[in-house]
Amino acid sequence: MVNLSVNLSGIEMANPIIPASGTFGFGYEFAELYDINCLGTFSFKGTTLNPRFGNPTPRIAECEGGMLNAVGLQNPGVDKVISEELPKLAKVFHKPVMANVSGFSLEEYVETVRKLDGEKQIGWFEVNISCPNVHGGGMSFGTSAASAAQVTEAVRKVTSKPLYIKLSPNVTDITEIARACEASGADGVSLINTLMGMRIDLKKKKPVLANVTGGFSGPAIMPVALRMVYQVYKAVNIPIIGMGGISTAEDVIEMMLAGATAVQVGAANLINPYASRDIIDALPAAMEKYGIRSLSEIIGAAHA
Amino acid sequence: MVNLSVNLSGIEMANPIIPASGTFGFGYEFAELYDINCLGTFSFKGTTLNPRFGNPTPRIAECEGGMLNAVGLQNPGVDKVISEELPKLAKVFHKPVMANVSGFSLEEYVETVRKLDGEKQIGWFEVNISCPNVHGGGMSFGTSAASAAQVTEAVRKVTSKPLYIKLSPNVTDITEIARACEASGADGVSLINTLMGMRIDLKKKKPVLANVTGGFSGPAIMPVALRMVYQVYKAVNIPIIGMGGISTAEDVIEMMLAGATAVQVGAANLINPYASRDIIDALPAAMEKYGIRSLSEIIGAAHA
Amino acid sequence: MKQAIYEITRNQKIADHVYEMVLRGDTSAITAPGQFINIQLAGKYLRRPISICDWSDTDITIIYKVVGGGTEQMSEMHPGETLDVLVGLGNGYNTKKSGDAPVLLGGGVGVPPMYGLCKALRAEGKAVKVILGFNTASEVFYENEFRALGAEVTVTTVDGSYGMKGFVTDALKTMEYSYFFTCGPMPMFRAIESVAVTSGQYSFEERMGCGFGACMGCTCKTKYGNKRICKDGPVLEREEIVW
Amino acid sequence: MKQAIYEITRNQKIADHVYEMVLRGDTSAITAPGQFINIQLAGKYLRRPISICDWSDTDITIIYKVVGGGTEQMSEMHPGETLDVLVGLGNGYNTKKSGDAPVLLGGGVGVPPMYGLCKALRAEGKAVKVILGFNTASEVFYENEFRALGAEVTVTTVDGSYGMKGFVTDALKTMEYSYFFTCGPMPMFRAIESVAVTSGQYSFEERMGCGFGACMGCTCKTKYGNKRICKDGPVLEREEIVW
Repeated sequence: MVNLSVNLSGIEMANPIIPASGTFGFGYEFAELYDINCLGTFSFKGTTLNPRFGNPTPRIAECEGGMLNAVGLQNPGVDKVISEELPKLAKVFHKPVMANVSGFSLEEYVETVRKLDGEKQIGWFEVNISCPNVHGGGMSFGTSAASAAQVTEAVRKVTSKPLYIKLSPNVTDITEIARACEASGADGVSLINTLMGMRIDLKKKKPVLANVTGGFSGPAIMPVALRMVYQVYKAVNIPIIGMGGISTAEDVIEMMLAGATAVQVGAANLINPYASRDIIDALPAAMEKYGIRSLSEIIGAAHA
Repeated sequence: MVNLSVNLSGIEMANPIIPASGTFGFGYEFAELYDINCLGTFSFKGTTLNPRFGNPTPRIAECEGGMLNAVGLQNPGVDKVISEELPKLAKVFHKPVMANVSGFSLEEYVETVRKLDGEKQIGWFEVNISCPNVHGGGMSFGTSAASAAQVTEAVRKVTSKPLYIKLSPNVTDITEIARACEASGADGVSLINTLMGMRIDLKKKKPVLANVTGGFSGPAIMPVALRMVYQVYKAVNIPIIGMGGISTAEDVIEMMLAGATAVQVGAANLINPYASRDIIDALPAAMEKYGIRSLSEIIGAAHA
Repeated sequence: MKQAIYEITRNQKIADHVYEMVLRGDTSAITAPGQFINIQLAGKYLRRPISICDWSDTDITIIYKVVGGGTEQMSEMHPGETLDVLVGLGNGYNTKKSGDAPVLLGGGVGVPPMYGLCKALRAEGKAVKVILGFNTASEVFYENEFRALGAEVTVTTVDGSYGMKGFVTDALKTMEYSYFFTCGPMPMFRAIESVAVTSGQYSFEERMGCGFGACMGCTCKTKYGNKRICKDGPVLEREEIVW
Repeated sequence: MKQAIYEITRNQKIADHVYEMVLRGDTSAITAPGQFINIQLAGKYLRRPISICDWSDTDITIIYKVVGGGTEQMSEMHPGETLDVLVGLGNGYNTKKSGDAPVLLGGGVGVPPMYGLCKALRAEGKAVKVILGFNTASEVFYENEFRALGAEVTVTTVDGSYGMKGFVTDALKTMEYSYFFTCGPMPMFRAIESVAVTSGQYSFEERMGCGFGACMGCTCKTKYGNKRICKDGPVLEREEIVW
């Protein structure tokens, strides 16, 4: 028997599979399709202080091995998340959930986390300082070590739950930013958010996305994600949630070898709604194929 | 009749297609397969002051929609390039060639360009400050605006030929670096060099590449390349050579709409040795399909 | 919604650039005309959403136009080959509000969902008028299929090469009807909106990520809040639409 | 080198995880045994280099082992399907230096190129000894095919389940020979290097980018300078190799 469990900042997870924020809503859509309690956990839709419509459409473009999205943090706002989404989720998901939070100012990050902190369903915070699809906030916090540290420090003060900072890959040196988060009290980092990309419509001779640029996800970005997880693993002593194109059980193993304690599955859920469950189901056979008895033993093993 | 010609810093090219440095050697290997005079030009193998063996093998890994390479600037050194490679090339290629130059110090860049500057075959210089596969040089010049400016300024003094600086995508803000090159005398910029990526061998539980990380090229990186060319086009007034995953005539059009005056075809040459020729052959039909009479008219048209 | 493997039992050209494909497999997830399916294609990352034209207990009929690499790939497939498909997506049309004499307006590849809808309305005993709009004669399809359902069919072509010359709205203006249902391009929708004299339902198109409500890629604003075209749509009622 | 489309006329399992495939098409670019072909597969970015086992005016025979996704995909292809292939890559073996009684040592998937080489040497009238090394009986293939060429064949298996128990070098030590040719894994090469008493040629394997000398992805150092395994190799002479 192989052992899939991992411990993420003190919370035991049956397996390291976490559907990524923005690809799994608040879970209940997927709960109609399968019992989502098979998941390690999931990271819910990026939540901001106020309700947001997001960007105009088209918000989606296709590319080789992946897709671009420019949803722009559409969400009902933290109050409705607490009053409507979390109660609906409670009926179908009985594990700690990961709360993904975004903001446009330090104060907004702090206030949103403070409001969510009392919710017993929430096991971890994942603070997104790397959304490439919003202007005047979002990614700009994630592109300098100083501002990443500021957000981490401020949010740290209002929650004692495990705090993960979600990092942008669109930077010269992601290890510098990860170290700043660690030094400012983060319990871990999650990476990578999407690469910033674009497509142009040849017929219209205009960008496909109304937002011009979008976040690039899918299997195509996995080599960049693996490289960054590998680099950050060398640079910090806090756990890493690895993500970026993971679509198979083999991808999970590769990402954990690079240094991830747990992994997020993003775009794959959109292409195959059962992807996260399928990956969990496929893990034991893949582990046996590669001689792995316990997933937690391979974290960072490629560094040896 | 459609018009494929473009003018790149005063030199008229029959078409905008340029096989990228490191994927076309010094041309004569490909000249055995087809008449390479059909090309706009090509950028020859990255040349350094001294001969280099490059990195240990494995130097190649595969990934979704592309490949990683960590060749590490293997080349015979500038003296042999002048005494052996260029004469061999002269027999099979009768157009100005683009000289790709790398270095590990300011002095090396300057000395290599100075030695090549007298060669009449050379039409343009493409100074690579973005090779991700060498240590203590290469990419480190390309990740800060200050050092990019230094290299540009120093090389500018020893050549009056059109000078292009090849930029790294592994940066937070590529427009800042492009502007620094422009301000320091570059005639143009070429982008993007490869994204830095890695793969791990699940059987060996070690990085696939001996160099650990490698440069990621192929269709998978095109959305990132398009985004950066689009951004740089807005930021500078010098021409851009666009590259990153271009494999079809449609890709060429998309890259030119983003702002490229000419394009480089890289990894595609390795998968299909006739790729650059095939793209040139396919351009007229693609142009007609999208109502384009002259390629030079669509440069940056997606910005309108 | 169900995900399953479907076998192609038919795939043939029925008009310029337009193909009819029949897929054999589980159709139990289809609950209303106007729903769509989402097809995975080799080498393409995103699935291709295609509206359902007709369905039985064992088969789904779709009609698609070759507009890009994905649909071109579909057009080259052969009976016996299989496809991974998500079936029963979207809300579909609500026939309950149709009144006794609804009119259906389909434009180009907006025609196919009108067929399943027409069938459903005829089964409910409604007198159905159908207006099918195309650019030119070579693009016309399914006129006889609609007549076989007992509908009163008018075909319009922009260039007048077949049927009535003009747009679907030119035909609509001459008719009496209790309600309308439509699917087609946005300029057609705007024209209908300006001349229609009853309530009705529009089926919208948008670039989608998942097609089942997860990614928020296709959200639009309505008078009653944000709606996901893929899940809360594609059919919206006239009264809720923000133009 | 030539690039062309080849039709699969045969693709069948001949040992555990090992398949023989015959490709019909232009073979004029093949100039020596030990060369390889580079196969494009749907959904894989890099081509798959596979050594040529045998060829005629119209056909190329390759033997491949399923070791990953690419070769697994190949194993699922059927006669009648086609492949885009670069043919006639690499230098191949130089038979001129063989002397009268060369020995050929193939290990596992290093066996196939020995077949075409054996054929060429036999055509030149040489007395050829062949040692084929496998792990176990179920992996053995082509023993009879080599015998049919008139070679003296020894099969070794590591576990002794077929033929002589041990490694190819255990057989080699017992033989007289004028020269050796080999293809197989690195540990086998090192073992041969330590016991071989004549000159010889080794065929190396390396991860390749292009397979035709453009990318410098597979360069190795030799006593006479850098060589590209794909273009200047894969066959190197014993005297030039840097171990």
